[in-house]
Amino acid sequence: MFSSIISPDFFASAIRIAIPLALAGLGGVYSEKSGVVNIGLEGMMLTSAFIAVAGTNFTKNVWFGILFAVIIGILLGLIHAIVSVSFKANQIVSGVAINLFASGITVFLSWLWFHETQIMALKNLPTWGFKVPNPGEASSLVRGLIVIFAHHSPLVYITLVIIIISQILIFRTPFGLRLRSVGEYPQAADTLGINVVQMRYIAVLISGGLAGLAGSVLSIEQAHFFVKEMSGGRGFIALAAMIFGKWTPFGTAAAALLFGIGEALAIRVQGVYTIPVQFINMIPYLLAILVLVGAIGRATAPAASGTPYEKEIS
Amino acid sequence: MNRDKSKKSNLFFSIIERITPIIAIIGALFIGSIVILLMGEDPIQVYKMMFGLAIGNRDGWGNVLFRATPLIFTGLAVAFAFRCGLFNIGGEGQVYVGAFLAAYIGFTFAKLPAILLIPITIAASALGGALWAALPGFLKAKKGIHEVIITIMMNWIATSLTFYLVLVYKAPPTEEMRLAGVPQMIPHTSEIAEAARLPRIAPLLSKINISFPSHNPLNISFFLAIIVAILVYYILWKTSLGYEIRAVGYNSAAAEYAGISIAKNIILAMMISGALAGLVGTNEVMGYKFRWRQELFLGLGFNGIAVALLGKNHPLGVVLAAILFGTLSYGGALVNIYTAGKIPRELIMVIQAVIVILVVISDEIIKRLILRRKTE
Amino acid sequence: MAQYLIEMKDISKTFPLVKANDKVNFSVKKGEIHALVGENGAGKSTLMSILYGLYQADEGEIFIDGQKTNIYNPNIAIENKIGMVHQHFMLVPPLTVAENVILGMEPRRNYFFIDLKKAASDIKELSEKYGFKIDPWAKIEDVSVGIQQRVEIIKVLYRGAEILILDEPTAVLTPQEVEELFKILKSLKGQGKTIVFITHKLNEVMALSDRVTVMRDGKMVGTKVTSQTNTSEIATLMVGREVLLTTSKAEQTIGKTVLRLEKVNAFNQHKYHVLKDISLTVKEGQILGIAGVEGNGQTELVEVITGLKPISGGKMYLYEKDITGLSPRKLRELHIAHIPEDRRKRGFIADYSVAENLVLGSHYKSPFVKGCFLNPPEIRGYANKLIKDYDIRPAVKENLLKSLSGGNQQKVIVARELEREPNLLIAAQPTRGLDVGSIEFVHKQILKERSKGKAILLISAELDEILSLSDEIAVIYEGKIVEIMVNKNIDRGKLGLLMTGVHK
Amino acid sequence: FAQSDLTVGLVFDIGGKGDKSFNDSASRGLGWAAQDFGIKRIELEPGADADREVNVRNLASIGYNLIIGVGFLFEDSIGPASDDFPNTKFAIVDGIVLGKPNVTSLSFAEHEGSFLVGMIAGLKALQDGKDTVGYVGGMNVPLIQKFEAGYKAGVKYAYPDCKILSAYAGDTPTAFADPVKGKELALSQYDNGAYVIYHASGLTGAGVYEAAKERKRYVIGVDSNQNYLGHIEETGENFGLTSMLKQVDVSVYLTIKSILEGTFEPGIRLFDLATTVVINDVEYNGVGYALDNYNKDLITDEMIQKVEEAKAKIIKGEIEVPHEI
Ligand SMILES: Nc1ncnc2c1ncn2[C@@H]1O[C@H](COP(=O)(O)OP(=O)(O)OP(=O)(O)O)[C@@H](O)[C@H]1O
Ligand SMILES: Nc1ncnc2c1ncn2[C@@H]1O[C@H](COP(=O)(O)OP(=O)(O)OP(=O)(O)O)[C@@H](O)[C@H]1O
Ligand SMILES: [Mg+2]
Ligand SMILES: [Mg+2]
Repeated sequence: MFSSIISPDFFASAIRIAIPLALAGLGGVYSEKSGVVNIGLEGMMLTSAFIAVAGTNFTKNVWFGILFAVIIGILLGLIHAIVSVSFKANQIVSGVAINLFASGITVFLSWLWFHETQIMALKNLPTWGFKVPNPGEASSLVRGLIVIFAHHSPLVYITLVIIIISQILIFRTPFGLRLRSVGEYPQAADTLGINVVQMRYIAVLISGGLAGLAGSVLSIEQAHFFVKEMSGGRGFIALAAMIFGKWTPFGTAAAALLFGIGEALAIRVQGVYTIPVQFINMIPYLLAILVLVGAIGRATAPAASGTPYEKEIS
Repeated sequence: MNRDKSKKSNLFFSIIERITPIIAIIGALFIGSIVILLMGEDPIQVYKMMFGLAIGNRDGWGNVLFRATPLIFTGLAVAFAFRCGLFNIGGEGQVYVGAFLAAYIGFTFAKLPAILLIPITIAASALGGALWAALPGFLKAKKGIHEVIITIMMNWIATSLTFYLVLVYKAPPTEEMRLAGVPQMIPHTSEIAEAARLPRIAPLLSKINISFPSHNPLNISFFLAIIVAILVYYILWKTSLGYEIRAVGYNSAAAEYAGISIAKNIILAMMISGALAGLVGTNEVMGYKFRWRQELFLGLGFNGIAVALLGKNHPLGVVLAAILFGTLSYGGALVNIYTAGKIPRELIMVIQAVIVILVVISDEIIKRLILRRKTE
Repeated sequence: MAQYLIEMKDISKTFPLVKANDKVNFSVKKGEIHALVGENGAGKSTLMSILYGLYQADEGEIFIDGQKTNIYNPNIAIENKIGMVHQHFMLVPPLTVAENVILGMEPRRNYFFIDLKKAASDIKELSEKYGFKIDPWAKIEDVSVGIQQRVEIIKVLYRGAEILILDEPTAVLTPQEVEELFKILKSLKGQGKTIVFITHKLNEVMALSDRVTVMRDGKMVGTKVTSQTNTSEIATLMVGREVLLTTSKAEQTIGKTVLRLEKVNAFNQHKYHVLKDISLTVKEGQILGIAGVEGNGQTELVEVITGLKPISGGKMYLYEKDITGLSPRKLRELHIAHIPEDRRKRGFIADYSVAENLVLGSHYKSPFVKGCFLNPPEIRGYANKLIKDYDIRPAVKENLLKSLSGGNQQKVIVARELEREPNLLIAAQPTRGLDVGSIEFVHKQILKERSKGKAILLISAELDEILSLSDEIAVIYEGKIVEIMVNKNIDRGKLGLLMTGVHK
Repeated sequence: FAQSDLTVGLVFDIGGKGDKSFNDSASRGLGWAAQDFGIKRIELEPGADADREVNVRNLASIGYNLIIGVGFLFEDSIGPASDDFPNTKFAIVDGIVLGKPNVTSLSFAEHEGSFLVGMIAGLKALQDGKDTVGYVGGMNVPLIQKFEAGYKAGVKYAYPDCKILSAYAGDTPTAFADPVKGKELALSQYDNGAYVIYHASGLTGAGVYEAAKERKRYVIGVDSNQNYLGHIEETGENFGLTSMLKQVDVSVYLTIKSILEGTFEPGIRLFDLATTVVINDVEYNGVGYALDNYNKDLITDEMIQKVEEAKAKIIKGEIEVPHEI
């Protein structure tokens, strides 16, 4: 019974579910590594999900839709940066405001432009990948791997590339070193001529862009629809994945995958066992708590995360 | 080190500082009016309609305060935890569980007299929230696991758990439904006993000859919320418990040094915060629909965050912010109706968000102005 | 060539609420070591931060080698070969030594990647040239303060600095480390580098500098050639009155044993054995000084005695009563007072008022509470009394603690702890970073307790402080007490050697 | 057409306009009435739960003659409001408000319609030699379980050995508006062998359609005719096998008409297979299944014949369709 649940499709499903979480979580990593908490990921995802569909429908081209989504994510990132970096407002407040704003503006614009609060995307992304060979031609292992890895839309592979690039960027390049120093000890970075404010702006804008991409994955790639509140808390789960992944791109992606596995499991276990479905729906969240309590233990955020940088305080 | 002690300009700026939210609200309404103008409507008309209907009459006031009540509870919950350095994002789940426990007690112990049942039910709603917040508090205190993740996870678990329970304790079909041969299709619990219900304001006012629309949902829970807000103020600033909780929030290392138990205070603060959120049950369950139904609570926990922040994590601020949000929410619904759907309610959400952003920005602007003035 | 390498003219800088620099004139000659002294908050760090481009002066001009230069950010300073070692180390703890050194001017490989190998070998080369022993791959959070100090200097040299500014570089070093630092500085001078050196220690001024500039209250009060002045003249210039530079200690009769530690062991969070079989006693009327290089277990020793850290073995007794494993609160109730070493971290709650901080730790006890409510009149009255008795300035009990100067913050802590009628006073680095006036005050208070017959455990990295106050001295090295001796005719050099692990 | 001065207010359920199913169906009925009778109409989407009551009451006090609440959540707002506004007529879709002279409760035999589409699913699987079909529900509430019960009975009736997979999208109203989840649920069922999936999940079903087109398997829509959603333009293929029609549109239209004609009746008005109505020359049942150009090549005459036979039996009471699982 269990082997029928844990099949190649299962892992493919887990990967799909993990993609938006990983992207948004990565956005969280950039932002927090620079010392800015971004709780507005949720709202950035939601707004971008809407813009992706709207843009696709206006331009009749999905790639433009995705581009607009990323741009909107970056713009919301800019707002977050202005409010919390330049104006040194509480970063959580700013994020909460962005979430509130997103809930309103998406429905508002949807109503204004389309007279509906949910809109269908007119175009969709292609699915790339090999055909599964006939049973005779390949071993079941090969077929399994193909199912897991080779049948996704371009965005899935783009995400994988982004994850790898991010890991390298943050831990192997001058930019990454500066980013981390700004998030750990901005005063120190400042004394070495690193522009703290500028680094934080860049990081928060990247964060917004990634959340925007995550939003477009939801609406354009996965749902083919924009529905109000469709981010459905994924921005927060992405934050959890980030903390879980100890603020590293690989860790965050792995944590996102774990959530993906949890949810894929919840989807597949339904109806198989006689457990009430409500308890099955708890699986991903219980899993997360258990893993946090058991294996991972104390994780430490970048030291300056959450605090505005002030050279001169009163 | 020439400290400027010009008292006069201090007073002027401290007044400005206090009223920044008002300036921000005006700014946000101004931005909103541009949007309304772009939509081809008259902003003055719209605002007149919104505030005129929302707070221009008793029914409006009642509705506004009714909507403010749960936000006061969840806002206080967030603010209280904040004072201990904790970010309780789990208000949503704590509301569900607290309200469910209240409903459960309310319909299970129907035989008890009101004088007993009402306090027990209120206590149950607080207890439910407190219990639900205890685990994140415990894990934070003992394991250092970030409370934000755990409270988020607990929200989803609460959603599923209460939903399972509501199907278990689903209301039976009414007599009429049974006669008509239709089953109960709605996932809500049975109604709580009469003795567990909080009185509405309308009949109370009519006893002293003040006319108040009888259908108005405002109930005693609002006053409970005000009392709780005052209580929170006293706990935080006038008791040694509050002194300790805030000390942990400001600087836990120093608190520990001074013999204050960090773990104890974190768990306690989380539980009190959860209890405050759970008290939403008094309004929605004990005073309004008399049963647990999930839709009643959607979004209250999250809006509490905005309310707390807007109210600067101070009980008085929370109450005022909640009333503001209540006004906008009720006024928005009315504008939607009276413009025949042309102005969507979501515009109001946008305005709410802009208010929050402007409040925090104007804080900083004012601060800079004051500093410039003081050092000149 | 201009007469001065650096000339700062009429520099003024106002911070919110404070005029930190008021028309300061300051000049440095090429190749000299120039000391800059002044009380806490006199504006020394601010002046140097302006030179380094961290802050912009509101008024005034800077000339480097006669050239008027606008240093609007540290990059300009670095371009002009100015480097600064800050009062609070500007090192990122989770990063490695190498990463910290190259931060901001990273060597690259393939345009995109950091060339850490090259960085490490450059650092090795530099540190060998100046006789440092530094592992480029070590993480900052794992190395001692002394090493961190050197990393800071390497950082500056790596950037090719010709002018080095050091802000209180000796505050956290052992005498040996200070000596080594001085050697390094002298050799740097020998290579033609110019050094500005901020300190509170006048003997260091005398030992090292060519000239000395004194600041008070944001103003420059004078520059002297070191060989033509003396410590008391400088001290008087700094404070505006005469100060006692030596503390006189009365004879004292020793009483009962107050604190006794018996083979105490402890581990830190990285499971590292930080306290090894510590045994010691402190008696009434006695000051036991713990001498040692920072990072050898002093912090943990204090945390263990105050209940902030659990022990893994051994026993602790107070008046022969077992106090092992008691909570911080219980121990405080047994009248153990504690002046913490890291006052910013543990000493106070910056966002609480002076009054609230004065009752911190007693806030739950009568008369400061009635039932579960605080008792504001009592707290206010108490605060007023302490502010007066301990001369806390400004004398406004409602002020937030964070608005006080470092010296006054320390006074609040001292007042709070001494007023608790301690049986045992643990004073950890009680005068770190304080100016001479404040040091004098704190030392007087500690001696007053001693003459009242209290037991005092003094932990200090300042050998002079230990030597001038203690009755007995215990030397701690790598978590072990290596020697306990009576403070009579102790040879400084020998003590220093013991502190660095060299036996007898 | 006749110009009438009747004013009708319609307040949507969670999900709102554009859900391509339930709410859109109600809106469509209002649209027909506007066209045919020239009534004045307003459509509102409530936000917070308390907005339902506010909307209903305010529309009544402004003077709207008929107020329609879409969804069972209106039970406790329409109930009390109807007492305070005795001259206003109210209609509630899916909810039951009894004992009020001015409230009509529009109720549907979803299980019967689901039975028929269940049969179509079973017959299709049987015809193509497959052994599994699936069901995706929205929020796991008794009302939606009713769809599942009828569907399962229908599948078993047509194809007793068929395996039936079943899953729900969640426990909150968002379960009706989570196409991402819907798609994953459907993919998992298709990958586990489901040949046809019936969804009763509002917008979540949009994801089921996505999955169907991706896996090239069949899907059955709900409430409105959703067959077109299964059409792939590029290839011309259709995977929308059929849709279970729940004629909320018809019920709304008829309620308005009854007021105009003075035949408004309080109490429960049940729309089931036996209900037949003709509106603008088109005949409708209370519930049913959709046949159109999109699916005419997918369903054989033989299948239709079997389904119609069963339909007749249900109407006669020879087949009892369960409404609980
Ligand atoms: N970043 C800042 N923002 C606001 N005020 C500051 C800042 N830095 C210093 N000050 C103020 O400027 C004054 C001078 O401070 P500065 O740090 O230059 O003193 P200092 O002479 O270095 O003192 P210390 O001996 O304690 O190091 C102080 O009163 C302090 O309150
Ligand atoms: N950023 C700042 N804003 C306001 N006041 C500051 C700031 N930095 C320092 N000060 C104040 O400047 C004065 C001197 O502080 P400084 O940072 O030089 O160290 P300190 O207080 O002497 O502590 P230390 O023991 O670490 O030397 C103190 O009054 C301190 O409170
Ligand atoms: Mg200084
Ligand atoms: Mg200092």
